[in-house]
Amino acid sequence: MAIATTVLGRLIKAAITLLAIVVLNFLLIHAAPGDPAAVMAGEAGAADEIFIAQLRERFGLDQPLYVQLWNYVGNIIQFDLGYSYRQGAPVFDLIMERLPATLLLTLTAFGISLLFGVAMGVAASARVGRAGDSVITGIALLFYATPLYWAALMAVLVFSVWLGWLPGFGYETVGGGFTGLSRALDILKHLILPATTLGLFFMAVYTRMTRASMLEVAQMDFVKTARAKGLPDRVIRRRHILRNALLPVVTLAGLQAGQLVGGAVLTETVFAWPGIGRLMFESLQARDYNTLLGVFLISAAMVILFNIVTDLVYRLIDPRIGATR
Amino acid sequence: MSDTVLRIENLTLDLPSGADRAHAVHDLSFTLARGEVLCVVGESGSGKSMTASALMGLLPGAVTIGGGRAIFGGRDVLALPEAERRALRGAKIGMIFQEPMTALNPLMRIGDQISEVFEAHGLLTPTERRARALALIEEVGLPDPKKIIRAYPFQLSGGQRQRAMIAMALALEPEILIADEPTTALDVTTQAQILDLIAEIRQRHGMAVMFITHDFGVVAEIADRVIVMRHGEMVETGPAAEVLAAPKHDYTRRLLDAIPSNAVPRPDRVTAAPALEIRNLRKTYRTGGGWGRAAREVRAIDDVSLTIAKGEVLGLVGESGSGKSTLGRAVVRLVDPDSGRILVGGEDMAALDANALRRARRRVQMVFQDPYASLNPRARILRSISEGPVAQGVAKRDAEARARELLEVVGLGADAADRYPHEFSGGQRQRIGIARALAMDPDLIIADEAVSALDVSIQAQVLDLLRDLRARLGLSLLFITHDLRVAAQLCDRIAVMQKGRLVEIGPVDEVFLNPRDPYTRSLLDAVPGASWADGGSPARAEAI
Amino acid sequence: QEQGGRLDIVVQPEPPSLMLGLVQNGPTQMVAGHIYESLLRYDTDLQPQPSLAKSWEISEDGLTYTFHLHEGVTWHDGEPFSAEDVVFSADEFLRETHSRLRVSLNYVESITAPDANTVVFQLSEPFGPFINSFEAGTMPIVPKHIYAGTDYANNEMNATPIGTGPFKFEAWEKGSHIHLVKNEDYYLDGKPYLDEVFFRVIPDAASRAVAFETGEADVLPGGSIENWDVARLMEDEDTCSTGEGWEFLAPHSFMWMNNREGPTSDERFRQAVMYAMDREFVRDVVWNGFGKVATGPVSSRTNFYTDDVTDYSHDPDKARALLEEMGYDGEPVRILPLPYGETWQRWAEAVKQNLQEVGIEVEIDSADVAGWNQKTSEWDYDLAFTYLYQYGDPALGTARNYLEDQIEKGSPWNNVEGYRNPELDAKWAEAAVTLGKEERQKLYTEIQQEIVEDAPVAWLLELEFPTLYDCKVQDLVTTAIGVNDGLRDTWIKQ
Amino acid sequence: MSDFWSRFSRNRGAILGLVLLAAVIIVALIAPLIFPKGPWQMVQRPFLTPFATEGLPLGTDTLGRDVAAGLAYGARVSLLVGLVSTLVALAIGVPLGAVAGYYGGWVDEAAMRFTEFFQTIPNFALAIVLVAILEPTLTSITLAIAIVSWPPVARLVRAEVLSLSKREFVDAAQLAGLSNRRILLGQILPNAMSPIIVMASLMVATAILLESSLAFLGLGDPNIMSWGYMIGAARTVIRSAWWLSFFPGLAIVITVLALNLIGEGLNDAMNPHLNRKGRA
Ligand SMILES: Nc1ncnc2c1ncn2[C@@H]1O[C@H](COP(=O)(O)OP(=O)(O)OP(=O)(O)O)[C@@H](O)[C@H]1O
Ligand SMILES: Nc1ncnc2c1ncn2[C@@H]1O[C@H](COP(=O)(O)OP(=O)(O)OP(=O)(O)O)[C@@H](O)[C@H]1O
Ligand SMILES: [Mg+2]
Ligand SMILES: [Mg+2]
Ligand code: NI
Repeated sequence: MAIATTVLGRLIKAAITLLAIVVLNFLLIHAAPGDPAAVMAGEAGAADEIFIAQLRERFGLDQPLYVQLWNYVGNIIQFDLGYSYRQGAPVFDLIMERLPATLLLTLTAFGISLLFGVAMGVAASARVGRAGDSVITGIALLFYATPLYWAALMAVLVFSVWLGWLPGFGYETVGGGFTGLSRALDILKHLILPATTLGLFFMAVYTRMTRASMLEVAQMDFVKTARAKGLPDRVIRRRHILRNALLPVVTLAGLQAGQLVGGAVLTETVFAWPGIGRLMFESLQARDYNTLLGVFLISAAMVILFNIVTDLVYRLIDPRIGATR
Repeated sequence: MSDTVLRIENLTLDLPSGADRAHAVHDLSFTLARGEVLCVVGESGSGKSMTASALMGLLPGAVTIGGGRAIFGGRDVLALPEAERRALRGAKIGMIFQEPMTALNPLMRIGDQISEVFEAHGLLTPTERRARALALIEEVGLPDPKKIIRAYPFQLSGGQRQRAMIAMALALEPEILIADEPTTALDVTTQAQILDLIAEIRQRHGMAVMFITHDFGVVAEIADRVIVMRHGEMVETGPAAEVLAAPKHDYTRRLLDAIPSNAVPRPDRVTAAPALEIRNLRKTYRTGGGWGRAAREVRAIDDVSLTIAKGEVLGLVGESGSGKSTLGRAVVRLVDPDSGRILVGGEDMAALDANALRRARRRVQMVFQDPYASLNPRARILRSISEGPVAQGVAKRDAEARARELLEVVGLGADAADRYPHEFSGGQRQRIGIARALAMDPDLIIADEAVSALDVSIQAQVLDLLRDLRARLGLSLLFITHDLRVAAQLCDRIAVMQKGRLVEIGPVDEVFLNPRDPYTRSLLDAVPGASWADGGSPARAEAI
Repeated sequence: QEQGGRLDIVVQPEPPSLMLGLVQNGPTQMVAGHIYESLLRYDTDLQPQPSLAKSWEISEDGLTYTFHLHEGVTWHDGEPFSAEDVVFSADEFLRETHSRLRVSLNYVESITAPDANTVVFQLSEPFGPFINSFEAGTMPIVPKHIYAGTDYANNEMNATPIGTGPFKFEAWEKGSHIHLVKNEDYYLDGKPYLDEVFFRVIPDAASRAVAFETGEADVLPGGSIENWDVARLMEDEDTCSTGEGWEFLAPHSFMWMNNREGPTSDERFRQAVMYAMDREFVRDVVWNGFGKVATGPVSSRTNFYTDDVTDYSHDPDKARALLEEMGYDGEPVRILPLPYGETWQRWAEAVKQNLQEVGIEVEIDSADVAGWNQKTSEWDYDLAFTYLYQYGDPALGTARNYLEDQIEKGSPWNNVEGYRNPELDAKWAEAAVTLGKEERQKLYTEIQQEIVEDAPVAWLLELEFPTLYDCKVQDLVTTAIGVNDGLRDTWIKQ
Repeated sequence: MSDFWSRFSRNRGAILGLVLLAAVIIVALIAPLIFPKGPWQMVQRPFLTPFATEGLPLGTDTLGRDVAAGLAYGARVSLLVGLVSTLVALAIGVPLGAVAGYYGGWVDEAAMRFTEFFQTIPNFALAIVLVAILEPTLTSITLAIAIVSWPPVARLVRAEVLSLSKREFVDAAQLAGLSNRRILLGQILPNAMSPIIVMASLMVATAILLESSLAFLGLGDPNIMSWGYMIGAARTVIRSAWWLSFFPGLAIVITVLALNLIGEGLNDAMNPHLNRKGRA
């Protein structure tokens, strides 16, 4: 009950935030030089004023900005993301076509990074001050400091070109005609490189955070209590320290999972992954306003969604949250 | 002794280089007999906790065993390999810690935390563990065991948590129970209940108890034998009655002298004009409100009226959460009351605007409970003290000169002004806090638990200082405390609060000797060691 | 020729739409050029070849063009194709949507279909390059039964284009690939040979090279990878390459120089820029040896080219002397590179270095495609890189950049530099409607000589975009627009 | 202060970080002395391999420019962007967080909504859009990075101020009649400095990475030689000239690593109660 009302409250706040985002982004994007008509005229390799005027009219760009904004917001309120005149399709369809690929990539990367990150953090904290700790911390720092796109290029070079183990780009074998399980396997094969590269950075973040958090919790009084009970270190670490140490990691992870959904532009570009990060970048360059705004809106909605999910997860882990004391 | 369970021989614990001294504990030897309660007393930092940790094998990494043996069951527990030590922990030696708020895992149910003890030693099946946990919860007197077993620590009060801790320590009926200040953080009534519980359990299970405390009242209540420690060394040991009645060592004597005696002086009735008048004050806290959740309401002050005369010391007592601090903070408007009036020297504090309030503030100052937290760690003492007067318009040079003067007054020496808070001890810091309050030249000082955090010996110094200042400067004082003995020492009148209401107010002797309200009586009954102080104190005429 | 097989071609960037009648940018042409057809195709010497029209006649006076269409042609949805479709496309649809074609259509008085298989274009004046207007990107024939009387831009069928071409649209996974399949009912027996074609969308140039290396893609059309990779990939013996297929477009690169204001308004400054640039170095280093130093406004691959013009070979001293003469005061100029990848960026950097060597202060401006369009079409630049397609005839591709009546704020594909030379304008006009080949050549030679002297823009290179492909692919490039309409004849050696 | 240094210098990683960073800073400072011709000058044939040519230790790039010169000048840009964007982010985040945490109530609510708002937009995407709108110049890139990196600062400062303002020394200052502004500036913020400094050191690192990512996407300032630019420009030749992307990549790794090590060192030194056991 309490959870339901909190979620409802969050949703209402979220709606307001989203609306504000729509307006801000609308103004931002229209402040950029050039417009979709100019881009399309440019691409056509030839254009005259009739052509450009036609395009502007078709896109509704001939109207004053506030009218355009008013119309757009009006549409958004009715859950209509508008139409991409450039791509000749409703924005919602365009995004939905891409969203699954993005979710697959980012959630896998996120899962990998969280899993390995926490595991490495725990392992490092258990060996604190010894060689094992230094090795793990060193690796994490290196992952953290390596530019993502550089790692991506290297990964393609090594695993795809030199070793030929994994496909270097794309979402699945084009025209492979796979169905069912073999299709899933095929996608999985394509997923490995991009998901791992994308995950490296976050893995480093989680490793370091888990390690620090584990060490901090290990100093707490209740850990002493647990040791006084005669529990083995292993159990203490897992049951008492880890669970408490996970709380800040979960908070951060929730924030990042949401961010990831809208933000894997670099990975999607290098690996030719058909996700919405790329759609965003391409729409920006083409000044495909509606699509760009749509992507922003959807990814902001994802961020909010993930924040809510994080809160729920947090409640599961920490009984103190949401209880009336 | 024939049934000795534990024998410590020449235990030395080394501190890392750079610590304030070389050894946490030096050349300590003592024995613990079956069924006996051994109290270990001493000032903060004297090595009490380290001794206990060494026995449990839970020393912090920086502290190492420098030598000595601890014979338990024929073996030296200090030399055992980790696995065997672990087998002892919980099973043969149980331990309770000081801080009930943090000593339990906040994310685990109480029942699981108790069952875990059996699991750690590979005993019983899960269902049996649960049944035993339930029985233990019942045994330590927790209400509604079925509910408690499923509760999380945050749903329990401090006393209840401490009981849960005891249940854990008792689970495997250890031969030795080590209790490291298990009642220090609790209020008097709860403290008394826990002490009773430990005594009762000791009798029922016949275990040996090593009880660490710095409170001689507690010692008098439960100890069979006493060890007095100082700077890591044992300075005196013997049967409790003997040590309390006829301390041999100088240090012990000083510790005992520092304890406020229960003698209640008959104060001069003060009749001067009121320095502070509180009329029908109310304050209700509402928290957790918002989307769909019912707000929780706490009536922290419920229709309280009282006055303090010029030059009078009014003690405000009551158990934890009764609203004492809220009242004190409302007077200085750190808390905004819901209704009622606060008149300081006849001026209504609540009616002032921000600027007028800033000016009026100098008339009422506060000395805070925690000497560490109440000083800005990044500011020199001089700045901390002179900042207020400067803000009130005093010339900087004058304010600083006065600050140095005041440091002399509180017995610190003017050169303290140029140092940082972390370079002082707790007691010294508390004096600085008093100097800061005095610097504003107030009519009234509110001292909220101003001595609670201090060691008994330092506590005595600060109380002396306050008494002295009142005599010299004619200050009025609202003295908030939960320690009735301290209150008895200093105050002219006593006000007793319960659940936000003022249940009794009157001259200190009347309230203590003839409490009218049943709540006041129960508070007085709960004071540990009351009977000992009653019999042993030289000033027994007016004792409670 | 062998039947069957599949071909994977890289396309970049992803086309916004495949409806060739509405969108004519490069990627759209490359994909949709196999779905839609026009009346003619052009061989690599720019000679017209049959396509939907199996034969044609031009009247002596150059005013009447009669096309005889193939019989038995059907649209991909099964509807029969007829001359009515051609009339509808050229006279109604494209007049409204195709700005480049409008230039040619201005000379057309009427378009009629005397019978189902004949179309007649009646011109008002003889327009020399008119015969070059029947390529798929210039005059795509669209189905009348789908578009007549509808709002063309919002027609639902735009998403599933219907043409008469050798391949049919099958599927489009946005962000991944476009899938075309063989048109079994194609009107030429046995063609096409391929079963299916995948156009692969790979946004990063390095990844595109990798795709080719790993065999994911069989064809890298010109310009889809950076030049450095071209040389590297060509070392492989299974990799074939061709520079052909660009004759019709003949991309011709130059820098617009703002003739209206600033130092660039001075002819001597512009000539100094020409002398200052080391175009051979750029060709060899930045373009890896591909391309040819441009001598003037007309590409050597285009009709009516002449090299008998002022020679602007690299000569910093001459440049310095010219600057001295004009009294250049060191006012900085901005260079706007073309936002089409690293090559262009490097090129701008190299030019910047060249200009700095002769004492010109330079700053590189930056903009993405939209920003570039905005800046050039609003004339907010000093020097701006660009390249224009020549479409086989100076009247179609070249003239628009130099005519005074082509000065038009708002579009990047006209006289952006603001060059005004009324005398020449008259010559351009005359040359366009002159009938004889020699007469035209004479006029165009004069035009070229004079313009090169004025240096209204800084000509750079005749770009060459070699197309790389797996050697098993045969007959990939057979026409003057190469991969854009050539797959009809392509087959794979098994 | 002295104990801070002794704690900091006991951390070997932190010292290593300090040394590395100092090296990078020195190179950045003296770049014009070692390479007076600047990074853009085409000095030799393109694609000279490293360690092969006299005077060109790291070889030449696609246009025959000295890679070593590029690295040295790139250090200036990377450090500048990192530093300035962090300062700007602090200038936005610290006051906002401080005011929100100290005054609470609707001020807090409004400030946090505002912060949340910026956190809801995926930040790399926002940075891209901002740079595209403002057009890539050193200023716009720095600004865009600052704009996407301040929200965590605001949150951190708010949390710190919130907990510090519950401390009794703040009550004491209030009783002394100090104005809110003076309490906030003179009492609370100085005590919140250490976590802010630690965070700032990590932000500089992140900003350097962000700048290079933007440059990789072609959103760099074309007049300025930066490491990100070098990698972006060299990625197309990564196969034939690995060193062109390797050295700037390494430079980024080293700098970010150094900043991180320093950040961790600061963290340890400023939070003594978090000191690792076994290291003391
Ligand atoms: N983790 C630690 N690392 C280093 N020194 C420590 C540590 N814990 C305690 N000490 C030192 O060991 C000595 C003994 O401390 P101990 O905790 O035993 O005192 P105590 O008598 O229990 O005091 P209190 O009454 O304040 O609990 C002190 O000098 C203290 O500073
Ligand atoms: N800021 C606050 N918000 C909500 N409730 C509060 C707040 N401060 C105090 N309370 C509640 O008000 C009641 C009175 O608290 P107060 O601090 O005045 O008690 P106290 O008598 O000083 O106790 P102690 O002896 O433990 O210091 C308690 O129930 C407490 O939980
Ligand atoms: Mg202790
Ligand atoms: Mg209190
Ligand atoms: Ni210091």
